[in-house]
Amino acid sequence: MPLLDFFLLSFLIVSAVAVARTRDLLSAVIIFAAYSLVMAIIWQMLGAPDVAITEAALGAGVTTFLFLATISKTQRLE
Amino acid sequence: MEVNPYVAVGILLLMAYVFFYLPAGYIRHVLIVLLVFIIGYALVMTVSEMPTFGAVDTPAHNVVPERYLGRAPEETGAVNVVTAIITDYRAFDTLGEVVVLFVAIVAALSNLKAR
Amino acid sequence: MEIISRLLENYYYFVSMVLFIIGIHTMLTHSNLIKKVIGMNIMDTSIFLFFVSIGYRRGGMAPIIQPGVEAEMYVNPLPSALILTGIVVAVSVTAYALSLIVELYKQYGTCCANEIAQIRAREES
Amino acid sequence: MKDIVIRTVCRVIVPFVQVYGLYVIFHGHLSPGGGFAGGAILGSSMVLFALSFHLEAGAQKLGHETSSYLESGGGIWYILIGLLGLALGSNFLTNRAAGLGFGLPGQLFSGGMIFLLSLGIGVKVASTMFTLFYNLSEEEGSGGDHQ
Repeated sequence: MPLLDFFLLSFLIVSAVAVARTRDLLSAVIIFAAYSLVMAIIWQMLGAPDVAITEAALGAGVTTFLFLATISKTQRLE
Repeated sequence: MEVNPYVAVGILLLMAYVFFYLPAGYIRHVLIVLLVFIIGYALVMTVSEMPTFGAVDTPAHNVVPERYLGRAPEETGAVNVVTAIITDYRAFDTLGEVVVLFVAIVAALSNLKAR
Repeated sequence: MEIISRLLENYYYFVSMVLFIIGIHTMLTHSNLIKKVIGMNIMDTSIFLFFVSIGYRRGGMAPIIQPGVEAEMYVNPLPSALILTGIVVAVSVTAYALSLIVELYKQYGTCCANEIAQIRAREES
Repeated sequence: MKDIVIRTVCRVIVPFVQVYGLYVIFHGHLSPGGGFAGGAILGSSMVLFALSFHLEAGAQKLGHETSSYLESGGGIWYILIGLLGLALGSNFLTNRAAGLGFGLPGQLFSGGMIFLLSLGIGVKVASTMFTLFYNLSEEEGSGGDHQ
């Protein structure tokens, strides 16, 4: 297993667990945006640059501000 | 590995019972952990029998990607093969996806503006 | 142990499996609805990672045709094209679920699924 | 939000983001990208404008009527280009096999109708994302008085 793959994949697992364990929803959404960005880097490494650029625009951008708009209209703490 | 079909139907029924009918509490938590262990066991068995990651002769590389990679520039004129697939070879699929976007926004607007 | 060596060989599949389990555990144990939607997104991305890593070929290039390169040198373009559809559908489903959550918060004043179930049981009785 | 730094930086940045989105849409058959990614970048630029100024200012730039027309028009544009292949004596949504191809592979005008289809998809995705964000973050009675 190459070293960069190991770091990125372990970052994915750690940030997924952190999303599940965080009580603050705003922190959870921001950690999820970082998760999506690392996922885009992994797809670039896997040879799928189309999926990487779409994930960086849709997953890390659009999903985050949809979640933020919802949290600003509902409660922030879980 | 052979999976008994009665076991599979039982897992699905357990999942539906836990997810829809069981109230929150101690028994629900125990059943959820049991369910997650069953799903994890099935996934481990599946992954351990998959073909090796990154191998040149995986079964996914059959005649269809060979055709797309070999003849996409002369048949569609696009150098990027992924764009050639989603807007030329499978353009009807993309039309369905446009309809999915339209249905999503119609559903969200009728939900938010209904009063 | 043969299974462990197979899992270490297929480490991308193993990581996508772990992410799927984390996502489904988040969906089943948390009662907050927004946290449930985030868990569903984690399950989505794990399945997308599984699909794209099936099409990978070691040392392969991105599927943009350059002259003089044989077809065996590129990775498989078909899972990328399918997953590109799946990402947009996932965003659509997320947007619809969030609009439902906003309406539920207007009706019941909370985002917790258990409290909503209690309020509905109290209203029915 | 009344921050002068954010307003000035967004006023400079938004045109470049939009030009990059159009580049990604029109070069979808030569480089990574395509309709979905470029449309998401265009919609994100409009959301950035609406967030940094006022939600009303974004609605003045792209109103509800215009947004719904763009959205329906993207889908109808896609179907019309599909029917063009049908009119030329071939199947629905074919371009180069129906005789619409022109140019050598690798040049900008080479993919037949691919970049027109990408334009339709991009306009539809951009207006969908902006409308979803606007309707999710709009306040109840005050007419979009955000923050």
